[in-house]
Amino acid sequence: MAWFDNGWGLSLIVFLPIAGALVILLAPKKNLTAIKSFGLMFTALPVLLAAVMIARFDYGHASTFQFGTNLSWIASINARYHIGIDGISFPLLVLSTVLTLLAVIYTFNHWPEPYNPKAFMALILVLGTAMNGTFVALDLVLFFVFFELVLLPMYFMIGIWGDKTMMKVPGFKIEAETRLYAAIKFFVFTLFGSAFMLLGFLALYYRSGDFLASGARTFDIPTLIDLGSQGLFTGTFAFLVFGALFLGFAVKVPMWPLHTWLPDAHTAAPTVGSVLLAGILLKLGSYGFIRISLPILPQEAHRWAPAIAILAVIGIIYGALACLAQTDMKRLIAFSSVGHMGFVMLGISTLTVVGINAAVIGMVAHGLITGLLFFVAGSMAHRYHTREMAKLGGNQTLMPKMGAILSFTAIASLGLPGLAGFWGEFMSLVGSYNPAFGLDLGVFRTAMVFGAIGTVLTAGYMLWMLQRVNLGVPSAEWDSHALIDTDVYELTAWVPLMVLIVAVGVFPKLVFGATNGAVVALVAKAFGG
Amino acid sequence: MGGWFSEASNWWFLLIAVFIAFSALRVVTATNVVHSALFLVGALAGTAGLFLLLGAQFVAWVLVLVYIGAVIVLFLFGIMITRAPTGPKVEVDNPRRGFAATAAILTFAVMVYSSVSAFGHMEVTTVGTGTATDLIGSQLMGRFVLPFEAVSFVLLAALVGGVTLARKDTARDETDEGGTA
Amino acid sequence: MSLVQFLVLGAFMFSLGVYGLLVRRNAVMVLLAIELMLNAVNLNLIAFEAALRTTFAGGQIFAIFAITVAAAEVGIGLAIVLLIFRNRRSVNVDELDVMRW
Amino acid sequence: MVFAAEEVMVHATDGGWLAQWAWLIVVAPFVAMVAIVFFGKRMPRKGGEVAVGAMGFVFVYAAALLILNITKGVIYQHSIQVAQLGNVSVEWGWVVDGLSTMMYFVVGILSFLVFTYAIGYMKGDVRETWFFAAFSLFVGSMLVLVSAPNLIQLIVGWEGVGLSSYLLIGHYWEEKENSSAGMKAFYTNKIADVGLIIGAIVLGTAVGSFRYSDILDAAASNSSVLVPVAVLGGVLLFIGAMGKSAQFPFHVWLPDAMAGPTPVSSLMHAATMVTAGVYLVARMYPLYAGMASDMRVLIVIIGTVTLLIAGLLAIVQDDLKRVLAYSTVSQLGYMVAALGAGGYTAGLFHLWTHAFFKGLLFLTAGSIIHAVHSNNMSDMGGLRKQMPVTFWSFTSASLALVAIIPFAGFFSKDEILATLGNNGYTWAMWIGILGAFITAFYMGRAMFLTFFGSYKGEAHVHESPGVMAVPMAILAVASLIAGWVNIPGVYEGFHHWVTGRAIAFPSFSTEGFDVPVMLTGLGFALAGIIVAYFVYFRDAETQQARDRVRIPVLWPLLEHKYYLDDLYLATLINPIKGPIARAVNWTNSYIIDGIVNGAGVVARILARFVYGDLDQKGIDLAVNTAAIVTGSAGGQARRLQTGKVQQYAAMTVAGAVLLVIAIVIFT
Amino acid sequence: MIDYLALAPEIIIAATAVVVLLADLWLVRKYWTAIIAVVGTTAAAIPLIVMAVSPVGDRVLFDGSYVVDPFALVMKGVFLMAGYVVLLMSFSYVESDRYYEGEYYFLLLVSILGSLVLGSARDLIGLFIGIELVASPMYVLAGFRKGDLKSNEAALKYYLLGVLASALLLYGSSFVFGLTGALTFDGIASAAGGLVHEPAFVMAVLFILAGIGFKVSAVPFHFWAPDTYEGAPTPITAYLSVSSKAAGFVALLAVVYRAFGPASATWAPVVWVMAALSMTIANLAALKQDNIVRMLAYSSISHAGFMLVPFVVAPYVGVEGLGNAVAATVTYLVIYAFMNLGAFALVIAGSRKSGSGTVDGWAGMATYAPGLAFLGAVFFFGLAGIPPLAGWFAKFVMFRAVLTAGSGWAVGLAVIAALNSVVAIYYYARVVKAMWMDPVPATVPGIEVREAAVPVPLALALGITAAIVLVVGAVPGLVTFFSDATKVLAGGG
Repeated sequence: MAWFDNGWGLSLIVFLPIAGALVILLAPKKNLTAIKSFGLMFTALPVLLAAVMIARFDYGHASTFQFGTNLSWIASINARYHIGIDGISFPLLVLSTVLTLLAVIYTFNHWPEPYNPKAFMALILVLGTAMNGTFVALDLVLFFVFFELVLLPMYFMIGIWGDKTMMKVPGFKIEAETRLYAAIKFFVFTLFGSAFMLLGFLALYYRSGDFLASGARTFDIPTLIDLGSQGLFTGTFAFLVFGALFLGFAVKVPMWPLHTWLPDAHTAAPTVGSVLLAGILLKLGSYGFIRISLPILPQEAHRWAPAIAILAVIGIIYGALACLAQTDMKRLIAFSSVGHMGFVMLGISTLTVVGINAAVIGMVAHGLITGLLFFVAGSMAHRYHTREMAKLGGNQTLMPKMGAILSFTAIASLGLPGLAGFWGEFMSLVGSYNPAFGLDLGVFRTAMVFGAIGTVLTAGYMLWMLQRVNLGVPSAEWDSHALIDTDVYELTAWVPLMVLIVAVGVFPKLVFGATNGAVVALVAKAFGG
Repeated sequence: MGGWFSEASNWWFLLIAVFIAFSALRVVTATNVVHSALFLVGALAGTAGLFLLLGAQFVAWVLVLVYIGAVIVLFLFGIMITRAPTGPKVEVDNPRRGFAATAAILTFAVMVYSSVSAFGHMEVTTVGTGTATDLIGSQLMGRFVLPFEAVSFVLLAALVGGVTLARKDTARDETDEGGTA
Repeated sequence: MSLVQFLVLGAFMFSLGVYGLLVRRNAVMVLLAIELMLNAVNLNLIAFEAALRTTFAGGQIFAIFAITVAAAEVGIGLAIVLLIFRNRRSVNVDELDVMRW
Repeated sequence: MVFAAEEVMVHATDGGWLAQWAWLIVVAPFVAMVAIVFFGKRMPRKGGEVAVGAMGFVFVYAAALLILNITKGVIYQHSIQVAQLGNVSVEWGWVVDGLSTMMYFVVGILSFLVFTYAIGYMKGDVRETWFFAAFSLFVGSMLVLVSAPNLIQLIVGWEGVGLSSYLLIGHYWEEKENSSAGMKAFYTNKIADVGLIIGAIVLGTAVGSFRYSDILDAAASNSSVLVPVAVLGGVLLFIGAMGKSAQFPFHVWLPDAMAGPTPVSSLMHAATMVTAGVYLVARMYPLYAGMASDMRVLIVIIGTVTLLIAGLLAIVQDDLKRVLAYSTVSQLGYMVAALGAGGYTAGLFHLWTHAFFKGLLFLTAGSIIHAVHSNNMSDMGGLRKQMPVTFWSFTSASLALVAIIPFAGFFSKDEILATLGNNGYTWAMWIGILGAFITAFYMGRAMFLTFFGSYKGEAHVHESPGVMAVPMAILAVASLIAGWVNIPGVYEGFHHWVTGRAIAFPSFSTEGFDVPVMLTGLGFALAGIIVAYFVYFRDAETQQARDRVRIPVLWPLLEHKYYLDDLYLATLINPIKGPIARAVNWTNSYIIDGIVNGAGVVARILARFVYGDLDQKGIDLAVNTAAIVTGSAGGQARRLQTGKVQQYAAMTVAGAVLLVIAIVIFT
Repeated sequence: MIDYLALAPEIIIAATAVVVLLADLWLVRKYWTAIIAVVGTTAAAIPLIVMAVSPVGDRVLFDGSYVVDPFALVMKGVFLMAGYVVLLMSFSYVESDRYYEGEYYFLLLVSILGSLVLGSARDLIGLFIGIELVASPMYVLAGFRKGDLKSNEAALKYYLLGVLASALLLYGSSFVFGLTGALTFDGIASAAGGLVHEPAFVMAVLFILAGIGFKVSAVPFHFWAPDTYEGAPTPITAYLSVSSKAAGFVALLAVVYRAFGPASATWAPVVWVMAALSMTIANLAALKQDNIVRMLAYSSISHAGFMLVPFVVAPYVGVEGLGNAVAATVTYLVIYAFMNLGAFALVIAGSRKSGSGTVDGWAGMATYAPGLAFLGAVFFFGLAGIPPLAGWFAKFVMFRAVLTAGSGWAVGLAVIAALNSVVAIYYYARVVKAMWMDPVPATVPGIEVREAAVPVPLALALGITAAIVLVVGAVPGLVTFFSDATKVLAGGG
């Protein structure tokens, strides 16, 4: 299995999907079976490979990058094809492979309008490559490319298959189709952030030259981490660089107040789009913080941490309140992401082992739970042809299975102990109770209290949503409709998620087992334990 | 300054310069196209004179031949063909005269200022020590042969292009004619 | 003779050329103004040559090229003017604003 | 393989296989739940039988554990590490010691009986299967809570019971009120849980471990790390306890919780779940007894206030279940007050007895409601003939609640009063005694209005089927004898059961009979009944004279004391059941409830502001405005392109020249 | 003795031009002229390759006034490929309308010849002649749609401003000559150091920059571009926006780095201003365009701005930095060239099918021409610089080069560039959005037009450019391999 451990395994996981996309583009437009089977094949294989990795991963040395390789890519700028996974990126990689597969399965009988399986499937696969790639990239340029590669497919997904209803664009006279507004908004926001992120990367690249013995500049993340952990990047330079990276990642997370693209994008996107958007794409930002910002610029991370914590908490409360104001089920779920990612960022901002572990498991949990929520919301909208909670209600009676799954997920989403969502929230609170040495206790403990209050509000809107959607007596207008309960594709896509939610909740070591070692090393290296 | 007038050549220069300046001014102010064309001839001729004064006989004659011999004729043809209107000044100039003047004066100021600051001290050597034409010839055929050949292509292109554009198309272009004017 | 006097004269011609280029309505007149500008350059070149006397007579050579090219340009210019006149029955540069913004 | 859970045997004072396999009783209900979810629909009893089976197992095993504890005494604690974050360790495990065995037994026996009862009660219900699944989920969570060796697992169970309570209160979610009641319960608890969670974090972080054993060790050994946060942590945990145990002002959710099916009210909102708070305080007792002792007075105050207010509220309710609900709150107040006063045993003892008789009271109430199809006492009356079993069970339970010797309640309540008195909370003792009177009064009222006088309802009344009657009968007996396990001077077993704990703490020997207190308490209780008799029984009597002879004992006495009647009415009853009670009720529904509901409304309004104004009109608008500005700037930019070639030329020349000037000047 | 191999490409192209002209007189089948032109262009590439692999280093001719170094080789290669693609695009376009095919290809070849000359010219005369050679055929070709008023107007505007630019260039050159007494760049460079603060020198340099700035259409010398692009035949527009712009940049690179290298303090600030203005103004103006060609015109102006960005580091960095700057501009130029050619080829194809050249006219093209719609995404998002399309790397090296200099000015310009690259998304995405997400308008022609196959040469042009855009995006090394060679221009290794 040497070939497997020396980069081929990872490379396959990353590039199989996009290869599949090409194959599908060649496949005849009419031949639905071919498209389906190719899609399935090229997303299932990565999952299998990931499974092999779960078996072969050296958990004892979770902090070292494994299954990696380091080849020349763009010689003239010393950008290399350097990939590898450690305990932090590993769970996220697995999550992204799995979610992509499930998304493909779900699509099989949920082709969004306009009907064009070929293009849609291809886009999902391209997304798969982009997401997997971001998690394995160990070179800033490589990371940047994958990070940006996400944009196009998502732009088209939202723009072509998105929500066709008209909406009043705040500030403009005109009305626009939601999908178009959301698509370009998502695009421009992310690009705005990543443009500055790129400047930050380049700044690091140049500064690295001053410190490396060879004098050769590098985009290599591990090398930069070594430099950073020696405290070499300092002063205004480092401050600005961190700011640039912050812009790039914070938009993606998204952190308040850069979040406004999120509700529109999530709401407008087709179901699968929302699932992947919420499930994986948001994680790219927070992952960037953990993988790049923190270890490379520890002092700056320390300087910025309180600000991040405050923004995170604002996000938690703010997102929850915004949810309470929603009448659109999907939009409510979308806004809930703001809050949940707020907990993730709160965990990161503590710069502690507990906090960062919490952030990672928070990401995984949010990926599973919110992904599932969007699945269910999508299927319901698919059946009811509306997402207005006022119109719904009594879903539990009309579609018991669907209702039960929705309830389960919503309850998981409000962070019920024993389910995946709890650990991220609880542990990030634990982390923020005693943050890294030297951080202002006042700020972080206040943050903890507000975060805890946030959990109450979360419970508030989630149960409220259940009451409005699931409970009560169904309105008469549905009598005429023949509402079929969950079909086999949906269950195939959802049951694994539910199982994982419970599994991670009951046995969090599934994630912590991998992350802890890496996080401990990271914190020890960057912040001296 | 006194010394300046002591040189005979300066008087020649003054004479020609005034003539050039006047005709140049008329070129851009005359209301009649033909007039301004003829004034251009004057300006060019004056310039040729200065060339002689500066001992560039070859170039001087080139100027005379090429311009007064060819270009101006071309111009006059052009003027005739286009029957360009002649009449009160308002017709001839566009209303942006003020702005144009400012731009021109600015340009002039900049040029003069920099010329003086850079070459205030320099003298030009005059006739007698003129450049031998054979030097020019050898240079053109030697070091500058490539531009020389290239220019021939410029001229060829200009010729072909000019003909293509200017020539009145055959019947197949009726629509073009129809679609305009 | 000092070099400056020629340069000033050249500058004067050039500026007049600029003025003409900017204000003349009649395309042909605009071309005339341009000739004026190019001519000014020639004067400069010859004057510099006279001041420097380079071994390769750079100024004069350059002037010759300038003249030749200028001639070619005029040819093209007039052809375009002719074309426009044929299509519009007018050579008023000012009216040519079909395309803007 | 890293995913293998590492076992951490904290310390095991014997226990043998019985203790080592005790985790089975925690898992059994969950297994049952899963089984019911998947196969329940296809079973004859819709999964009920599975649930009952599981509960039977739990009961038997718990009983075995209890016996083990009684006979040999067991202190066993087993933890399994399921996650390691730096120095924070997350563990699942189970504790088998005095306190937990007692709780296991209470949960076990009541679950078994109530489930059996529910088989009959829920027969033909809209969602029988769903009901039993959720109900099993509750028992499981409750056992997780009770068996927890650390605060994290406690929180897990804690929220778990909260969830199942939400699900079951909202069981009939077709009506919005019911689902709202469920949400209200969940929110109220969730808010209190903020305290619990933060408290857990505070203590756990200070000690460096979330295990009770470590925290309590630190508390007992006065460790310096714990000192600074002990009181804070104690208060925070207690806030959590207040929520779950419906202490003032968090009690508001419990009465609404009666929207759920009666077995739910019986098992969760009377016998077990609501006592979780009490259990928590008892579990953390060494902390409260030692370092955090400064705050115990607070606990006492909360407890007494609660018992008084809730008691008064119980008087004016017409809904039988609400009477019982408020009574539950009031009784929980007794327990809390007792614990606060240092009556570790007393509090737990009352928990124990209360579980039986209050559970039974709800079962009987259920059986009545089942028969009458109404919760309101105004629709009942004179049921004792048609429903003898119910009647006698109710009587037995009521007497226990009212604390009439020799019924169970008498011993526990008396011990509480004694404890309060002997530990210097005399004022609290008197409130307790007053509470005893109130208790007696409203129970009497309930009794008379329900079983005496004439039947006022429409539905055809019938005794409940055996499957319901038998559990009631069993519990009726229990309500009588449950108190005998801790008779001062006679047999003080209970005290020894529950004090068998891993951590040594200042143990309070059970209080001996404090005769005056006992008599006073008893007296007030009787007084309460008598007053109730005069007020309500006579009301009934005026309509049905023959009812009078049914109480020959009291009859002449009452007849002679008749002239006191107006006096009672004027001086005692009317004020109490009139202004005061109504005032309290008003305060409750308009101030405290108002705050709770108000909070919701405020949140809603705030939300609308945040979303509508801040998010949409604020941030989004800002962003889009930027876009608009850019766009219009574009509009301006292209105005440069006038289409006039000479203007282009002019700008070109000007550009060049101006640049020259600029550079010449600036460099 | 003249090294004819060094001049072979120019000679071949020149010969081809003449042959085309003659062939036009005799041949009846006019398209043969096109084929001859294509063959000639291809043939001209052979000596380039020979020289590239030959051990002989730089070939210096005519006392250093004409140099064939790696820079020249690479740029000539680019010119030939660009010209090749333009020829392919012209094929069907010229056929479709009534054109003087022979003259058309002749003039095009002459212009290509001019760009080849520019690639090697290292003295002022060569520079001037080269520029004129590139430009004067274009004056004619811009007006080649003789019946079309727009075309006439385009020609005149281009001509007048072009001549003005030449005049400025000449005037500046004359002063440079007067100040340094030299015509070759190296000769000028040796004297330039001492002249940095000489007003006359400043004027001369800036007039030359203005003259060249016109060719690269950088603000404020860009005004001709939108109108001419819109009016001229589309293949010519493509040529103007790519080859002629590239020629301008080659001239600019050679002049500022070779001739005025020591005087970077003089021109760097000017370039800073030009870059900032070009990016910003052009981007803003592009937001409001409905005509796709006109939008592309503004886009090409803003790209010129991006390409100018690396120049500003010159005063702050050493040879390596300069080399990076050159390489960055060249890299950008090459990638931009193919993206833009592709875009224009797409415009030709798209306009045929949709019968419209406006954004709204292209709405819903994905429904009847998915292939074109896909290419549209490739080219327009490529121009926007979104990975994985080649454009990202162009932007990337640009940022990389400008950040070499730690100076605040450079960083400031980088930030401006970053913001502009975000603004640019709006108008690029607008076209793609129209093609993919909007309903088909009523104006589209009938099925037979819509579904008509794209002519083979055009398809070939589209294929080549698209392939390059996609591959280079994934493997940028393909470009850097060449662009790194051009560092020599900065005097570096």
